[in-house]
Amino acid sequence: MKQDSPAYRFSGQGLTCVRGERVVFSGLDFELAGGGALVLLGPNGSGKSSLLRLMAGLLRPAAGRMLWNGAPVDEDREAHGQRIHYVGHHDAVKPVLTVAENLLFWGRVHAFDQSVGAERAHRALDAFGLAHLAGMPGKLLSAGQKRRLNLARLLASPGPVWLLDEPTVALDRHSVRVLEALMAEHRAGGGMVVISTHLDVDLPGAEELHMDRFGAPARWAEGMWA
Amino acid sequence: MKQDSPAYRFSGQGLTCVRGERVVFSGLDFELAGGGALVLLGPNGSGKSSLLRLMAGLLRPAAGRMLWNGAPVDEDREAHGQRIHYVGHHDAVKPVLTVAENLLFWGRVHAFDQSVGAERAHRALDAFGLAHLAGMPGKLLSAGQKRRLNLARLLASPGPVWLLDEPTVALDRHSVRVLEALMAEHRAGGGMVVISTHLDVDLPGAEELHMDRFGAPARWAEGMWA
Amino acid sequence: MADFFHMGGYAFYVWASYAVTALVMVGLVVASLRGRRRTEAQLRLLQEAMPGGRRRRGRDGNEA
Amino acid sequence: MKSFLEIVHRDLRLALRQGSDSVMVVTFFVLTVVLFPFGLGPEANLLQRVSAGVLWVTALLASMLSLDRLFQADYEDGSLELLSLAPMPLGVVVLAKAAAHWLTTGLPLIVAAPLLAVLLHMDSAGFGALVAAMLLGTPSLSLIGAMGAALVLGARRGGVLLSLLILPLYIPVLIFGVGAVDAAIHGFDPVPQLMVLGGLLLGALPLAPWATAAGLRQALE
Amino acid sequence: MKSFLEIVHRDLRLALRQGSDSVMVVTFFVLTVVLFPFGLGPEANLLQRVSAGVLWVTALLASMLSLDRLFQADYEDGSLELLSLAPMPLGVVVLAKAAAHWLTTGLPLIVAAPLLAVLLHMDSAGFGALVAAMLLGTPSLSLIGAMGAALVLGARRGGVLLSLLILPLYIPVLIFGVGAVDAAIHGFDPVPQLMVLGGLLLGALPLAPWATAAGLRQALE
Amino acid sequence: MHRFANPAQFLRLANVIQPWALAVTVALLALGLYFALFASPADYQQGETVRIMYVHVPSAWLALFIYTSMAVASGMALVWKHPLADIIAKASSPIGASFTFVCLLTGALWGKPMWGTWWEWDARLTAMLVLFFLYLGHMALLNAFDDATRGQRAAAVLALAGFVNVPIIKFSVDWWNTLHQPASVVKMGGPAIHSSMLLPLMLMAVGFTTFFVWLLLVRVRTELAAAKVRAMRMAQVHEAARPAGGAAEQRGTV
Ligand code: HEM
Ligand SMILES: Nc1ncnc2c1ncn2[C@@H]1O[C@H](COP(=O)(O)OP(=O)(O)OP(=O)(O)O)[C@@H](O)[C@H]1O
Ligand SMILES: Nc1ncnc2c1ncn2[C@@H]1O[C@H](COP(=O)(O)OP(=O)(O)OP(=O)(O)O)[C@@H](O)[C@H]1O
Ligand SMILES: [Mg+2]
Ligand SMILES: [Mg+2]
Repeated sequence: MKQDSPAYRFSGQGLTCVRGERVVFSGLDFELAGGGALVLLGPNGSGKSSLLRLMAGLLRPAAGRMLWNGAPVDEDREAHGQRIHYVGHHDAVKPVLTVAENLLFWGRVHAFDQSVGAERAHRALDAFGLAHLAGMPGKLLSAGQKRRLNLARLLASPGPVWLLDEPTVALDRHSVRVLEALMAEHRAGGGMVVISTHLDVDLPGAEELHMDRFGAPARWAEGMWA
Repeated sequence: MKQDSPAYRFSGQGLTCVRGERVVFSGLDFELAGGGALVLLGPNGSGKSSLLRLMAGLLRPAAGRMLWNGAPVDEDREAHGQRIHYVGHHDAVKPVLTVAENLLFWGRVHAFDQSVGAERAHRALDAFGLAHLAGMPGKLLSAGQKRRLNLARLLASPGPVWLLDEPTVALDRHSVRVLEALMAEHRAGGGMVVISTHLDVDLPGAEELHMDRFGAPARWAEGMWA
Repeated sequence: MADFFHMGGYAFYVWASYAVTALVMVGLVVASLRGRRRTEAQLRLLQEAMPGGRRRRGRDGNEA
Repeated sequence: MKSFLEIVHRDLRLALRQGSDSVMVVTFFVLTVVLFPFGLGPEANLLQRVSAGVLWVTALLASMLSLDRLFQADYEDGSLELLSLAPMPLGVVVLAKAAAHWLTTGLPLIVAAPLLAVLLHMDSAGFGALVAAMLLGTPSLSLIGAMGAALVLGARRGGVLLSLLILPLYIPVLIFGVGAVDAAIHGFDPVPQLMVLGGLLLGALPLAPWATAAGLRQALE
Repeated sequence: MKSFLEIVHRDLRLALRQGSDSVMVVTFFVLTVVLFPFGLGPEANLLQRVSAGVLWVTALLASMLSLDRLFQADYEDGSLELLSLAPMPLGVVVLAKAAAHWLTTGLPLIVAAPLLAVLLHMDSAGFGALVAAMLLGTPSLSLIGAMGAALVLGARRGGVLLSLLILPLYIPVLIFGVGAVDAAIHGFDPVPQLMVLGGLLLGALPLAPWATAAGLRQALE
Repeated sequence: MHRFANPAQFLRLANVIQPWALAVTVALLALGLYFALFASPADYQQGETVRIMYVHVPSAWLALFIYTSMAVASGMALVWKHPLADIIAKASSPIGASFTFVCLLTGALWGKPMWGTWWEWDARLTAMLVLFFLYLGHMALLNAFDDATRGQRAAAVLALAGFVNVPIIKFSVDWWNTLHQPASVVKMGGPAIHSSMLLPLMLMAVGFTTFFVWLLLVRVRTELAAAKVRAMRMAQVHEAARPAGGAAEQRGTV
């Protein structure tokens, strides 16, 4: 899990997010360096998921900009795609592909210029206690197993930024602990982690971002014309 | 939230559930009186959701029976439908209907012989902090807001039995507390609550049902021919 | 003999009918037997992997 | 009854708000019918002979196009579960949804049909029979289609599978629908064929909701 | 390029594992063609004249039906999000998915078409032109259909009626497809029509993936 | 009712029937082919093509018979939730589809010399084509779901709904006036066909039926094994669902 260049910097300045004619948050700044972690907190609808999608590049900011090592992120979306790992609410597990096939596909697509060996994928499965299910079709997995398979993508191909939207949903306590250990290891290797959660997740030294500070709850009609 | 007749009894005897081709649990009994609560506990796949669906009448038991005040439940499915409120994994929120329209529809369908006023629905929205979103289309809600809208159905029309399948998923802490208070009030009024969860939910005096005790993991082949 | 194969000028139609029928029937047999062999091989593999599975096998009378 | 209207009302509102479905169905209908003269050449005589058949086949296909989503959206977002738990027979829910489907797709087709008949140079003697036959026939299509839609609920390639299942069952409606129009055009009495269409509808009205409800129950298990 | 093949490979594998996708589309094709003799009556002469039109309309319908869910499964299970974040242009993803779709449905349709032509008593002079026209035309249908599928996905988020704009785009393919076959049947040279079909394909090849990608971005916002 | 629900009991019965069915099939088909091709006369109208009848008609009958038994099995599966009935229906439909296909193809091969056309949109022919689609739809529906039982239920409803087609095929020649031959064997007042033709026809028909029985038993056996494979896989996943931390960990989740 060692990152070759630990001197990453990922930051956003004055970010505003508008969804469905409504300003979700505005004037939000963040700053992350290699090894750093950010925990997004806030009540429902405060924009945690929105910020993560913004960081991933699935949404575009209505105002403000995001920089990677000082260069605007949207200049080269493909390079950004390769840097990040996004784990959203959906598990992207194909019911008819086996566990190993599911993982290998995402590994290959994500790291297209490097060869993702079956061996690396196997280690990723092993980390989440799925190795012995490698040949099982995805449809037979339980909710928690699917979630673990989705998280195994993080290890199957390298990517310095992990964007995790409520990753602990459906996980039992043991798996939560495994995830915590992996995040620590990732950060020790120079990676960074952004995570949203309603629960207690152990992330030593993580910065907290309270989303409700940037909210504009009353402005949903006017927001559009701001 | 006052129930007119607090002398309800809801019980199940020797329930067996078969899903797919597998016995999920067998020989399960439960007994609930007005004001009571039952917490379903157990690992992933132990059959918590299945038992709730059985209680709701979405699944039929392969063996055993359920009684309401001594009379078999499946004799009058419509009456049973009116007694229960089932909250499952899906939120049943239509993206193009507004929050108020979504709620009113379910209120009217559920309590078809009583008129569910807009006023009662409004109070239900208010209880979950959604009143200011009443005119917003469902597609703009965040995960937690949808879940709260789904829970608001509980208050929009009366029904003594609440069947809640992991209702706290996606809720922020404040909303969890609101839900706890509402459950207490419902029970005080003579209602009953059955809830499945992986988390700590505060339900004073609730009975616990450990689903893994009724599992039949080794009985795979015979189960089908039982 | 040649007469027999000639079928009064309708050789193609008659023999094609019998050929089609034979082909389909043989195809069915082959497909069914292969399917059975494959499934039973899978079952054996699984039963070997699963302790306790073997014990049950005899009672279900699976082998025949 | 109140719940029935409530569901019809909701489904109509959904259809209107998200648009597309009925507009798409009618567009498809118009487009295909307009296309035929290209395929056949513009001879009025030939067009006239195929007009009843073309109109009916196209109407069949058009109503089928919109069917595969009949229960799908409600199934996926959990509404169907709740509807099946509502204090009314599931058959009533089915009937309400089929009624809404017919109002948003069958009815517009019927309105469009006489216009298209003119385009195909259909003898005006057939217009009355055409509208009457469609009025009696398209509700059956919606009902039979609902049954198919319930069967394929949750299947992997719902759309195509659905058509595979219901097209064979549509054939009687097609035969008698075309028969009624052709009879009227050739100066015969179309009433016997219309009676058969009505009979089919009367048969489908209790049977299809029952079978559909059974299919939905299986899907929700 | 490697990722392109990777996606095509995955989609083919999905199609094969989920079983009989292509079989189903072909069956639908056959079934719909079978409907026409019911509607038009069994006269060989009449069937022969409509055969080219019927085959094309049906092929269009078969491809439309199977396309409308092209991105749906990936959208619902979150795969589409991840694919759009993959380090390659979204247009390439679209092209790969359209290619896989064509291989599993368009190609079998082309194989089945001559058989159905026999059922409809088409003049054998038209067979060559039919296959050639379908080879050039069905990829355009897949590309245009992919665009429609993307717009339908995005429509949930607003611009509903956009999906309607797609239907008329099919018309040129249909007109020239039918034209080529008819020309060959009547002893004319079908090459000009085939050239137009080729031109349409060349036009769709860069434009459709671009528009589709835009639609998908919209859907994912 | 549930006596044969136990697979052990069913398999014991199958073990007895299966070798006999195979032996009878081989004998009848050999004898039937001899009579059909050598020891029966050509028809005075149809000439040698009448020999097509000995495969065409048995496969048509078998196709109808299989669909009927499939519908019966489906009804039992729906009413009594009898798992064996589901399996029988599932094992039948590919066989039925194959024989429908044979009937269609041999019919076409007979039609070309007799009617001068491979295909005609005649009521019986079309209804037979619809039967073929019903078989295909049944097979497709069975395999269209991730959950096997869900597919079986849906397919059972379809099999029952599609049964209306069987009487249509049988009586289409009487209800509509068609090109196709009316019934000459199975009809009121006894068969109107010469015994020299009736004998090979009957030999082949019975032979086809025993062939079906034998094949059905093979396929049912396969399906039983497949159900067990699925169950064991499921059990394996279920076992694996408990994390490495052990059971104590799980209970702590509360
Ligand atoms: C594709 C074309 C054809 C199809 C789908 C077809 C279908 C059938 C079916 C379903 C039956 C069984 C009906 C029953 O059990 O009552 C049947 C019987 C029969 N067919 Fe055909 N047929 C075709 C062509 C022909 C042709 C061309 C001939 C001869 C000229 C023919 C001669 C017969 C005869 C003699 C019987 C036996 C009738 C009886 O004894 O009940 N068929 N066919
Ligand atoms: N697809 C969408 N289109 C338009 N607006 C949306 C969309 N999804 C969410 N919103 C709006 O954006 C706001 C922020 O939503 P978001 O999902 O980011 O919240 P969240 O902090 O993740 O909440 P939760 O804790 O419930 O997951 C919400 O108020 C919601 O109304
Ligand atoms: N639709 C279904 N069809 C067939 N089997 C199912 C279905 N849903 C669940 N099962 C099986 O039934 C068993 C019990 O599932 P259930 O959803 O009741 O578990 P649960 O206790 O709610 O688990 P979780 O904590 O993951 O929600 C599981 O082993 C699962 O494999
Ligand atoms: Mg969120
Ligand atoms: Mg559950």
